[in-house]
Amino acid sequence: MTTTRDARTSIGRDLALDLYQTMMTIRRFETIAGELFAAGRLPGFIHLSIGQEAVAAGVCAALEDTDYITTTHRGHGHCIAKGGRVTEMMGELYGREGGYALGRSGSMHIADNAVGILGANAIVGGGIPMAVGGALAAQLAGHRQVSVSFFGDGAVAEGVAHECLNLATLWKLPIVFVCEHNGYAEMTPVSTHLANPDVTQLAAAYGMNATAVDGNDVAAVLAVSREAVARARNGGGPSFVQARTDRWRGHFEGDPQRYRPREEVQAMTDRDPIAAWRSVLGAEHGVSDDELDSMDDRITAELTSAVEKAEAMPLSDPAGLTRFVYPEASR
Amino acid sequence: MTTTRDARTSIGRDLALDLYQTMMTIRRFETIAGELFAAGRLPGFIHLSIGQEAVAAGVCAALEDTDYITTTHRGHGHCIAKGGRVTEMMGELYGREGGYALGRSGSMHIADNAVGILGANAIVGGGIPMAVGGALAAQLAGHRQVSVSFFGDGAVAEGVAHECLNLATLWKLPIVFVCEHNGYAEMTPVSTHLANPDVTQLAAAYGMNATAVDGNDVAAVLAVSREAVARARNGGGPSFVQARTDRWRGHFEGDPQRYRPREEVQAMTDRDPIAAWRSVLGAEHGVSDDELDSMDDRITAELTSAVEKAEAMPLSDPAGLTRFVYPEASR
Amino acid sequence: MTVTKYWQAINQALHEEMARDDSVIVIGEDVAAPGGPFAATKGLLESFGPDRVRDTPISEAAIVGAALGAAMAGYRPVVEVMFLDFVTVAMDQVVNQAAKVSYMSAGNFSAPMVIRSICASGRRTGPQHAQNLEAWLAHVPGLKVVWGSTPADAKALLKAAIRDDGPVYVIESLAEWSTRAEVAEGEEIVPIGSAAVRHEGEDLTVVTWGGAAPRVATAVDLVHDVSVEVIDLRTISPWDRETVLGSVRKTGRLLVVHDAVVEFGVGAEIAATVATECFDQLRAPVRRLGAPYAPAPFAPQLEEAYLPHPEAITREITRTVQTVRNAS
Amino acid sequence: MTVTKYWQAINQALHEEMARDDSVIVIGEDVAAPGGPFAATKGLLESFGPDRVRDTPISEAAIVGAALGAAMAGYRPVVEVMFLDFVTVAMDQVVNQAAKVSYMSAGNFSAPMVIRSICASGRRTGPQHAQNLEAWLAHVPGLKVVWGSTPADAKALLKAAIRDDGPVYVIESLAEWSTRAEVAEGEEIVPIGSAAVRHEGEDLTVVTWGGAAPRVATAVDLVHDVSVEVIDLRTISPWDRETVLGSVRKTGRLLVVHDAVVEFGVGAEIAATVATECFDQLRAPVRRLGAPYAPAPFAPQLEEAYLPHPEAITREITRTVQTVRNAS
Ligand SMILES: Cc1ncc(C[n+]2csc(CCOP(=O)(O)OP(=O)(O)O)c2C)c(N)n1
Ligand SMILES: Cc1ncc(C[n+]2csc(CCOP(=O)(O)OP(=O)(O)O)c2C)c(N)n1
Ligand SMILES: [Mg+2]
Ligand SMILES: [Mg+2]
Repeated sequence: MTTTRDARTSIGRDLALDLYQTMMTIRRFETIAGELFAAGRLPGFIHLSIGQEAVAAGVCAALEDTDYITTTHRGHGHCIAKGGRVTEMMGELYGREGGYALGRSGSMHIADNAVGILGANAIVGGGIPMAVGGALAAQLAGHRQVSVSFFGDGAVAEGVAHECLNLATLWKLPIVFVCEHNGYAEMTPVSTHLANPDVTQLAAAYGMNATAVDGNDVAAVLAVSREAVARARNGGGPSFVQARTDRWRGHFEGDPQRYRPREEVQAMTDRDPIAAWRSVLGAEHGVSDDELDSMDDRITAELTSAVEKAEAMPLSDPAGLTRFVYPEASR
Repeated sequence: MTTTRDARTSIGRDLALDLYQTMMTIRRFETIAGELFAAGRLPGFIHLSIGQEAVAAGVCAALEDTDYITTTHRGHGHCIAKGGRVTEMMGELYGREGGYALGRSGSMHIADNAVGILGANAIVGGGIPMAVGGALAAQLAGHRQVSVSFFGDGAVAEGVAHECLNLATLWKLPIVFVCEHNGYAEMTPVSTHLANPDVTQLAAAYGMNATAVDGNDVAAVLAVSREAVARARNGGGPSFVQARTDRWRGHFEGDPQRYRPREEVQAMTDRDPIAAWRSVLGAEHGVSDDELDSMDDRITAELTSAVEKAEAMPLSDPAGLTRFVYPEASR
Repeated sequence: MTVTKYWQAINQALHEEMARDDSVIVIGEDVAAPGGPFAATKGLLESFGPDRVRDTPISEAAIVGAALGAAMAGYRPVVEVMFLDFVTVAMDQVVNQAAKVSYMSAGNFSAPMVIRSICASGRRTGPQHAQNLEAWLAHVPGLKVVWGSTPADAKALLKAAIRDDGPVYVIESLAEWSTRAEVAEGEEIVPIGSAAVRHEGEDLTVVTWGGAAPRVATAVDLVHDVSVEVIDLRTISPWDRETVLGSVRKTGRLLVVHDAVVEFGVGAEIAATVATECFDQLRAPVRRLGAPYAPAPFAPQLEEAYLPHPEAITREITRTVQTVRNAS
Repeated sequence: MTVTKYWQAINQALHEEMARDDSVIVIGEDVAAPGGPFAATKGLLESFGPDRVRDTPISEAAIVGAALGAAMAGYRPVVEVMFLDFVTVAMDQVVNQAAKVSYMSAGNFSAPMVIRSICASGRRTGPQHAQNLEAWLAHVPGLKVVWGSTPADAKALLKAAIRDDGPVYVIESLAEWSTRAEVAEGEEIVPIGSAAVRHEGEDLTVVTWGGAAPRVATAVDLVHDVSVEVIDLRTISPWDRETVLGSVRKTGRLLVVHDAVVEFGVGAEIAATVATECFDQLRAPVRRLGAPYAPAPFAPQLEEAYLPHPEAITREITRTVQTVRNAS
């Protein structure tokens, strides 16, 4: 494991603030989404990644706009960190015409070609091969782009994940597999769903570099990601990053969480990646609480505005129900 | 790796002869089937395991009739070694009413409840979960039965194989995964289809005992199988056996094998598991060549008779085409 | 008879069958300790213990296949594949393996197993969680497919499925999850293959099932000038041809209503069969109403427009009855 | 025009499209060094190199998904899923992912990719290698499905599929693998969605495709007293409604012949549509001929009885034409 101290030293003040901003944007976006959902304003199911923000922020800080990611049902954070636009995201959560997918797809299917988000995915493991394909395209094009697939510990039990580890290693593809290991697959703890909860051992068996990192330490995540991304860009093939982190909320909003004691969640908040990073910003970069508070306020304002814009968007138009079933224009 | 010498000492003369008989029955069965196929007497495709007989014989010698196996498109050997009846098998290859499945299924789907053959399978990897289910039933029933799944190196790239390794380890199921590693998936060499050709490393990562063995050494195969089977029977959970062996023939009969040099196959015959065991029988058990030759003759006679019986069987009756789509009787 | 919610009826069926028959086991994601992602398996772990009620990894292919192997070896597994959309990762095990075991072994083995999945149409779950894939399953010889639209049927069909000696796919409607209705305690079994006539009528036969059935019921209540016979198929394969054909022979008109995409849906089989078998009795063209040719959309106003809603159904009923045969 | 075998026509299409467009890549099991399990990809590796032509592990879900990702990122992958039966292990990637990418992203992404599979009906490959699963694929919005029954169509449809901007499933008949016929060199493209009228006639329209088409042709040659119009669908989804409906409006009779199991097969969609749209013109009930409700059997005499053979087709043609409408 990369130690936090090593990791931090390579992070300047601006980047440190960026990481904070990303994490806080995710936190606020999801907190607001959770409130809206509880208030009955968002349809369907939503899955929040509150507590896991350091993984999204740390990994994506190592990426360029032209790099690809795929993510999961719990993907808001990754999309925000990769440059997804919060207004269109919010619009999509609302199911509005101004949403990313004109309301067709909802929270679990955010995609944005402009910033390399190949898509969130509602099928566990379903997005991993797509990321492999992004990496294949990058390799073929010689663009030195990198592809990242985010998935959970639960997804490791889906066979397709292993097919992808094998294929990516065989073809030396520029990909980083990021297992966001929060110890749960829905309501089932990892001890019940993975025979070996240390997924790096499974990945390493294919012959790829596999590293475990504290997923609540954004500097550490960034450090391992940079290493993995550099390896990929330089033709060194795939890497695997296991980021142990915490899902503070239920599997979906509304999940009564009878399967775990309240204290478990309490203990998680003591490992809050954002609070920890706030201290680092203060202690190592001399960022004042005031500065951070006003950044928080700006973020809140931006998200409040996103919500307002989303609420003002027209409802998705049923007249367009069958648009885009087939692609409309040729490339 | 268990050394051959250790392995051999635990094998008495009768068992040694049994192993020979099993291997030779497989060899002759398949040689005859290959000839019949070349002569246009067998429909469809057939896949021969000539060269791989020691795996089937060695593993199944460690099993009881009540134990389960599943196997693959290349499964004649496993079925014979597990006690499948050669006449019904031959009848099935012919597509006759007296075949195991009344001609419905052909070479790739031999099954026999009486001796625990849950089935050969034409879908790569498709039989592995079924073997897991056999092991689950055994565990539930407390019968101390063991389930064995035979599959190839190619099947290791199918995701479902990994799902099964994880599940079996989690549930401590009485199962032995036997990877018959002949270095090819159809026409594709293992270097092109597995990132890590040593599959024991993949299996061990789940936390199960995984052993590589010389799959052309029947004594060695028996020894590791006995160990694995004993572990399973005693509640010790799953094991993985990788048996390196050689596919002497093409992927299917008629495969022109342009993808490999003739010398490669030549070299394989120098590692003939049957010839090697014949020497052991002579040197260590004092079995004479005459004795073995007459055993060979008896085997040939039995198989010739199986072919005659199969040829005499009526063609499958189209009137029964839709029988058994649903099970006919309740259990 | 007690008033029971749809999910509770399912839960009762599982409790009763597990109590009745030791060989029934339940496996799936979150089915044991959490009591099911939507509570359908609540209390089973407590009642029947961790051997017979097992939480699994997210490995649908392996768990369906493991259920199959256990079924071949004498058990009666009920495996949950949470949402019907997820069967796509286990399709080989369902179709190539479980459905064919009896046939491929000429009856030497059978696969008395049940696969349960939720269809979440109408719950705003989006394109990968709201597919109505019953047509695929019905096209597979050897696989029976049932879908109860009421608590009583959900229970009775599940019990029948568990007792069937072959593989049965049981679909359940998330949209009906909390619907309450009278459900028999104990031994009510709906034989697989028998439809229910929900409403008798003379002018038109409406055939429906699953998620669309409650909306058809609403629609029929809104229609006053047409005498509608409503048939809830309940079993999609093998479907109850006698009941449907008998009804259309009487009414002379057929409308099939389902939530799946119209094209190549189950409605096509029913409409085509009726068109052939009732050719001389048909007074109007067979009609089908279902989802348009598009994935299931997420937004409420889109999903409302996507699924056949009561107004669309009444409109189609009227339209079908008003069509008159032109000279031929 | 040169006389070319079916598999060579496929091979030519791949060669020509790869030469024409650098973004076309080919991946699959045994497709590169071995030149394809049945030679369809012969010479591609030599001509276009190991980057663009890749042998894969036996990981259908991963390779279909990888093709999808590459398509989204600007390539035009052609991925081979050897036998159609094997799509069952990649169904999620085909259906939930590739088919929905355009819709789910409201056109922000598209998936210009081709999946090729052999259907081995009639080649004695048994229950897990001889399924006709086109009905499943056709039921998936966003996925186009084509199946050429002649060398020329196999080639032209594959070329059209490669140039299509969405995912196209291309099915190929192993039973026709060595059939020879005239094939255009170069730019012959069959537009997706256009059927071919193989034989003009007045009394009856026979709609067929894929593996059944050659047997229908044989059957029609045996029929002398009936004037049969034969339509080879070529594209199963979206199917050519105009051509079929136009023909039935003329003939007044429809028989659909396919190799898939009749129940819930593609024939149901065509028969149901015709029954609705041509209600006033139909002189006889729509009929369907296909495999009985059973998995594909192995033994030659069983498979012969299972698939619609020419005698059964002629019998059904006669039967359809002889049916007269009773008073209604
Ligand atoms: C193929 C499939 N099976 C099951 C589900 C239902 N499901 C959604 S999320 C989830 C748990 C995923 O766990 P993990 O991968 O650890 O991600 P996390 O939710 O913890 O972020 C499950 C089982 C699904 N969406 N797709
Ligand atoms: C799901 C699936 N994909 C592909 C095939 C085609 N196929 C049949 S055997 C085979 C190679 C299997 O290799 P391996 O597992 O090593 O077994 P071997 O033939 O060497 O015994 C392939 C690709 C198949 N039958 N099923
Ligand atoms: Mg998790
Ligand atoms: Mg092999």
